[in-house]
Amino acid sequence: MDLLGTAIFLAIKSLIFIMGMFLGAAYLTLLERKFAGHVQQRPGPLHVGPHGFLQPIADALKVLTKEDLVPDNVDKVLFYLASLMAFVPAIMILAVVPFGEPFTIFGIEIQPYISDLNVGLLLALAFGSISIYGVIFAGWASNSKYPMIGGLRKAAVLIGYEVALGFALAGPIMMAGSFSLREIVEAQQGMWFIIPNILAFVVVVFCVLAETGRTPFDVQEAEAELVGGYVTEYTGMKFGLFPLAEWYIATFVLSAITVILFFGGWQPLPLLGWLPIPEFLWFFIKVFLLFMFFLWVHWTLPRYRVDQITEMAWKVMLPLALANILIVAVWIIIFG
Amino acid sequence: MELNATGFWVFSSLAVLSAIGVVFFRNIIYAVLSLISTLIMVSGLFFTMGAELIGALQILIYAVAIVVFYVLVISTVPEFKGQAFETKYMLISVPVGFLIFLELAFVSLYGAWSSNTGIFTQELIQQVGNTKAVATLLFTKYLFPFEVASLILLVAMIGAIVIGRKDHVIDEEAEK
Amino acid sequence: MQLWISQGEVESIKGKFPDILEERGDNFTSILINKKQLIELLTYLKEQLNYKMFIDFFCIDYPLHTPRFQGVYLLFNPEKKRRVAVKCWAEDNSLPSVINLWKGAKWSEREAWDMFGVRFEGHKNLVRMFLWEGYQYHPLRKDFPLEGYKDTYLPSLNLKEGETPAHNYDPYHTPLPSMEDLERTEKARIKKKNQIVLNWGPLHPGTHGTIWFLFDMEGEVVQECDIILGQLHRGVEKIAENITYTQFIPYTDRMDYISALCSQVAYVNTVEKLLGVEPPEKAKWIRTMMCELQRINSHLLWLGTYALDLGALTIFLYTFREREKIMDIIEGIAGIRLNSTYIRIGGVAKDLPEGALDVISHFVKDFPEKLKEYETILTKNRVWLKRNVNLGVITEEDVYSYGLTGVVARASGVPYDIRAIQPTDAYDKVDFEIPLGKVGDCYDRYLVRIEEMKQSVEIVKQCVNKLKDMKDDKYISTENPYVLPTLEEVFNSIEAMVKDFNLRIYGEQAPEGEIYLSGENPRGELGFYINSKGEGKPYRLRIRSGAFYNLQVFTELIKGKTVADAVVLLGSLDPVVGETDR
Amino acid sequence: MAVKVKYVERPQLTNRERILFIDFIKGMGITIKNFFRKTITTAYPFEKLTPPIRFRGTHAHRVKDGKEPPSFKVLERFMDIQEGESRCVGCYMCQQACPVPELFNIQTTQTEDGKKKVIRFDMNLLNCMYCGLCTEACPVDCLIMTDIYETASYHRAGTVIHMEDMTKRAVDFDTRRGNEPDRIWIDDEQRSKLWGQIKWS
Amino acid sequence: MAIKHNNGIILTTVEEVLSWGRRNSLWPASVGLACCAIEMMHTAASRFDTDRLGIIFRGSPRQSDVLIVAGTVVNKVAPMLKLIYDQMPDPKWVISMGGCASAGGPFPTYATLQGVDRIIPVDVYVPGCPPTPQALLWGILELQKKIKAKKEGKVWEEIPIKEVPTASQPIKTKSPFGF
Amino acid sequence: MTGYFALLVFGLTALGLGAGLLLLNRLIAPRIKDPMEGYTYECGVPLYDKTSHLSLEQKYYLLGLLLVLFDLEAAFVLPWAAIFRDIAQISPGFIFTEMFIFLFILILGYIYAWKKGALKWQ
Amino acid sequence: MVPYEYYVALSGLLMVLGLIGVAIRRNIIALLISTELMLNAVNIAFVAFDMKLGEVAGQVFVFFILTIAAAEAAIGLGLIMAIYRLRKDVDTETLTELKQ
Ligand code: SF4
Ligand code: SF4
Ligand code: SF4
Repeated sequence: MDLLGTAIFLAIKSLIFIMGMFLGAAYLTLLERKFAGHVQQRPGPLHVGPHGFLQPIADALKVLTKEDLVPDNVDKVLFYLASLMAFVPAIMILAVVPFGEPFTIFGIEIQPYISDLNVGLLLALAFGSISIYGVIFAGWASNSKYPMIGGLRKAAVLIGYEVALGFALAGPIMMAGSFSLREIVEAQQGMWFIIPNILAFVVVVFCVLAETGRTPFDVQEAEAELVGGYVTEYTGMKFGLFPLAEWYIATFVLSAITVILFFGGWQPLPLLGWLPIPEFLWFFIKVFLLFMFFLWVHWTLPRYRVDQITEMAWKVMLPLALANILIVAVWIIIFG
Repeated sequence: MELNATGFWVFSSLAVLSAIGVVFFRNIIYAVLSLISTLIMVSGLFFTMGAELIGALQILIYAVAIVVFYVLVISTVPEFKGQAFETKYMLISVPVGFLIFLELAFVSLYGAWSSNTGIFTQELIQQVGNTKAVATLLFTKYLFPFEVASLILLVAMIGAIVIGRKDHVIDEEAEK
Repeated sequence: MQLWISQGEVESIKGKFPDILEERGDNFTSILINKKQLIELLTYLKEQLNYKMFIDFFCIDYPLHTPRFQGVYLLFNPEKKRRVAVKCWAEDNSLPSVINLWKGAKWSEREAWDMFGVRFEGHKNLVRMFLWEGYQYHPLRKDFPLEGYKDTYLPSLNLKEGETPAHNYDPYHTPLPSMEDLERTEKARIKKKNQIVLNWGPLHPGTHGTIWFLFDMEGEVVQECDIILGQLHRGVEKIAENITYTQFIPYTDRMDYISALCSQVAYVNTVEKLLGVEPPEKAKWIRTMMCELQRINSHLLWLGTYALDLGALTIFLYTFREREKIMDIIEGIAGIRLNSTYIRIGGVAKDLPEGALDVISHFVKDFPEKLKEYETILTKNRVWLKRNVNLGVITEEDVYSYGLTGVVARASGVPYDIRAIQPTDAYDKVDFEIPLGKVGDCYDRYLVRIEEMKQSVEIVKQCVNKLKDMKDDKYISTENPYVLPTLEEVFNSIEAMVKDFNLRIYGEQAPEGEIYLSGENPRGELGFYINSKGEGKPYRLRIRSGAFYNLQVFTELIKGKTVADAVVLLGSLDPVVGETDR
Repeated sequence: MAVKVKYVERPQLTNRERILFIDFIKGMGITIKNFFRKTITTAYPFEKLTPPIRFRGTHAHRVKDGKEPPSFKVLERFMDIQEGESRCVGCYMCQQACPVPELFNIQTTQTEDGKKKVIRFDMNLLNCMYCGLCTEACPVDCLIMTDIYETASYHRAGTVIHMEDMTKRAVDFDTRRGNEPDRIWIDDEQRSKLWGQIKWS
Repeated sequence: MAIKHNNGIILTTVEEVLSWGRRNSLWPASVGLACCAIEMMHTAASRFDTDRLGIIFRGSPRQSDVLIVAGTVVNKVAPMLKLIYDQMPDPKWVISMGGCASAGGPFPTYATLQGVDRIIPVDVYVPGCPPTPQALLWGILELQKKIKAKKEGKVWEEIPIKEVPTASQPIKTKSPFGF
Repeated sequence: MTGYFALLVFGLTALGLGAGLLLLNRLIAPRIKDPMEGYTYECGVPLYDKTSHLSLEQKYYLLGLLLVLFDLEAAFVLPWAAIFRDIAQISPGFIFTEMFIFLFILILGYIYAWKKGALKWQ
Repeated sequence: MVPYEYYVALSGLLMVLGLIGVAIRRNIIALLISTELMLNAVNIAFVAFDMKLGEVAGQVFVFFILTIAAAEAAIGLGLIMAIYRLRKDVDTETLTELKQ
């Protein structure tokens, strides 16, 4: 029964994490809308609650009580499964992301993460790429042309950038000598990995943009071309899970991983170490800044055509990632 | 450890169930779905055996890359018509499979592998961790097969491109 | 400026085709030929006399004449800058098709079939243009009533039994197409040859209105494309035949609703030429200024939606911010933001209000800065370059063959600009340059439009300077018998009231004759052909819309491109459905 | 005037710009610059833009209040119009001028003393295109267009306006804005959000 | 609502919360047909910014709650529009923007549909040609009122219609929970 | 091991929550049948042809091929990267050349694919 | 600790299932998928022996099996492409022809 006890404890902890992520993602939508608004000289959500603070709640309620419409020609099982398949892997990445060192409050040790694994980074990569199924199956199950094209497009983009991402991760791994995200952060005591890994960072930024479907890579739901992309036929909560997973949860989690890999995770910003800010807050500050950066890019740039994106993945990003490996290898051999 | 045992039973039963699904689902897309499920379950089994690196790579390479390849091809192929099964082969395949199964069991029980010990002992593995152990072995002792793997991949790529390409399209671009 | 075929050329034609009939007027010169020699004559005009640009083709219905329908071809000589009209009676309700000479004739012939029921021998796919397959009537025939035949019982769903919401409410309605009809319409257009046929539009965010595209696709690559128009066909040409010249002005707004003022100016200029009205100087300058403001407005909308189609979401809102300013100006001057019925025959509806020039000069001072911002984001952006450069190249040949006008023609290096060829209003007094492109791809069209906005700003500046000195001039020449008096005059004098009554009730009794005149719309040449039989209403009013012809080339450009390119191509052609469908 | 043509320049992206992402950075600079600008939004139900005096909104009937033009004085003789009632003399000119005459429903009667009275003046605003031709045709300065635009309704009949409403509207309009000069718009706070400071001459 | 009408306080509260969510997150399907669509775009743009009220335009009808029919509906488009309406998930509303959509507008011709309410039920009519963005926003606010009234079990005839013989003043006080 | 167990529990919780939300949506949302509500959306027009699944396309095949091969390559590179630091202290030249021979061979394939136009995604 | 024989048994079971799949499926893609199942069975066996012997060599071999699986998939699907191009359709009959 020890097992059951652990399981229940873990389930509660997971639930807290997931709920936190849900709420976080909901408010990230508000953040995005506010940011987009101000970039465009308008205030964004304003009247639903003070400064639009209740807007995400209203949206969530609305989406939850929309008719659950299943079109005639769809593959019903797959249709429902696809939205789960997009959502679960995206949130699973959260489980391997550490938000800080374990710390003790009132004598209880608290681990600000679900699991700290030796192969954490690999699993994050793996989960990140499993979400590709959600996209393809959503397109396929809908049995409609726009979703089909949108799904395949997104799949093509994900594929291209996943490979580049895999190679780009090699740099930080080489520096830290481990797949464990915690160890990677610890290895950045003296110097952040951005220093020799600048190429990898560029690649990772592009990959995150591509995987989360933000401009210049938002081909899958390019409104002007494909209406809603692979979610065109989705209604209600089935639909709600997609943007939640793709635009917010995935962006957040991948930003977190990027911060861990290149910006020293929860270590304070340089020269600001004296500030009385707890570790995980530093981490959130960095993630927030990176997230804002992605938003900023999203609301500025036009989008590529899908073949240009994949071509860029193979012809620019992959060589860059390989070059990064070479540079880091030489760096390690020279500087130890 | 209780956790391992539970894990084994859960994962293995699910793996077998989904494997049955792979074999008997008429709709190819469901078969592939079951395959994904099987692969993930197998990866879970790897984790219960302590093979972390392999477990992670199983998901990364197998459950994602290879199956995505299948899915891409399937989802762009018009639906297959006709009868999905040929039951007459069932009669042959079951005994043959059973034979192979017996053989495997025999080999394993008599420890045909015991002679082949590597540079790692159990303690060493515990110490450096499974990941590094596997990696070190791969890049030292099995260096030669490792390089051969790259050749295999190269050949596979060239072969596949040659087989799978549509001549007129690609040659036009090659000329450019 | 003499814009019609010269006497000498007609003589040379007469040498070859002795039995032509020349009709020469100040504003229209036509050659009537019989059906047998039509193709020969057109070929001669195209190849020998260099009338190689196709402007328009349309039909006129004379119910009492046999043969009943007359086809009119309008051609243009880009070197000598001369136009000619060729008329031909449609014997047996049919005419030879000229799509082998000009590809641009394809749609206008379809339109003639749709609207008049005239057949075209040799037309490959003569289907309904604006209405659907299965529609029984040809609406532009004189015997077809404007409101159609109301034979379907189709009451409002919001009413309770027996309720009538308004005095002009009729529960009976003209027939609607069924889904099968629409499906037949689709299938008549295009044969499926490749993997899938995708419906793109009409109710789609990327199609700039309700254009309905059918893409026959191999994967994502479009192999064959056809366009179904008519999702905004409101029967404007038919309406024009039923109302007076002044009453038609608001409808010109609603055709090309993005550049309402330009359309009004083009229309009013035509009517004024027909009536012989000369607007006062001040009105001319106001018109020019408003036109150019509207052009900036229109190009801004284009830039915004184009950027939106290409994914640059923020530009869209930035351009709309500037548009709001222009809308504010127009609202302050004319009273309505979008469909501002501001131009009147003989001048403009109201004088410029106090402060208008201040606001406009504030705007033109401010605007180039903002334009620079957009350019900083877009022009040299690598994504933008990748999406635009060398896509959809239109050659000079295509321009003539399809009758492309406006920016699309100019981006291909054809300096075809009505403002320069046939200046109306104050265009001959202002200083501006016509931007031209060298390659003719989408990027050139983008650059040309940006440059045009800059030129428009210059023109507006000149107009503002000029208008500052004209504070107290008259803005409408009410002394002319055809021009409606202003309210003050009506209030204060009986004669003006009687004149007003007469003009309102009987309309402007235009002298008999024909006229074709055009204006440079942001979307190309917007031409009006008016056939007056001396009544208060036009006998036939034909609108030659730039977007209608520009859109035709899309089917050619899209071949072998993907859907993602379709938005770029369509955006760079910048059609407005209100104008294509009328 | 000679036609001047000008070939547009096609800018190129240099390699330095390409490698350093100068194009992206510049663009993002613009967006962030706008981020720090003030918003231009009019928060509609809480703040309202005042339409310019020339705004063509819902129609209204001016009433007989002693400010009539001379033409009304002439026509009034045949009419039975009390003070405070609509000035309309039932001349049907608005309907004549309107491109969509069906939208009007004007009825007049003869009173006992031989005078004419307008008993019904309905306009179906759903068919109107707010072109203002009717107001320009009205010889007695009766039919005007006000600055009222909030006319949404739950049913069609709600959008048909009657004479009583129209007179009320006109009175309201004239009291609020009757004395405004013919200015392009009121330079209030809402406008300056978008426009900034304008130099008025 | 699947939850039946019930006088229980809890259900009423739940319904009220749901109705609040719905009316504060009205996503219109962007069906732009003609001139009015331009003004609809302007309503969504910075000057008037529908996003303030939680209104964002969606491309696909499957994810939208309100169909703003903006522009002339000609006969040929009518069946398509009906299809789009059918494809929207419940609960759904329709705003008919502009004269054309509401009653054919200035086009009483053979080609135009004389009012979109002949094929789909309309909740709010917004007259104007085109209605200014503020007029459209007013229409949306009216729709929100209607949704609120429906929660109270009323039908639209009972909702007090604010006749606007005169201009209205800006609302002074903001509710902390939105509309 | 507990780490993986936690992962499992987390995954199940997420799955349960996602499924629960879908179920909740299905339960409480209204279901009013409209005549054509199941019709596939294609801009509101009747479908020209009902097939929506594209038939076999080479580009996806090539894409999948590249994914498999390069992902596998990454699978070799990543463990290598993990031990690089440790071994580099002992014999940097060995570990370095070893991987770069491997990469070199694959870069050959990459160049071949590039030359053959397989990277160009039509 | 779960005895390694259990894992081997599981591996055998999967192997059998894979074999059945190969035998009875007429669809060439399903055939390839079944092969993947068999390869997985082998993987499990390898890792199980490793567990028994306290070794990691077996896991190294899994790497090579992954390589082979990838190559197999690449070539197998390449063949489908080739057939498709030749026949312009992937009909069952065509595929069975190949199988026999
Ligand atoms: S504004 Fe125009 S359409 Fe409306 S009633 Fe007056 S004249 Fe008629
Ligand atoms: S024109 Fe004026 S006076 Fe004449 S009927 Fe119309 S509103 Fe009345
Ligand atoms: S109501 Fe007026 S603005 Fe709106 S679509 Fe109709 S004509 Fe255009």
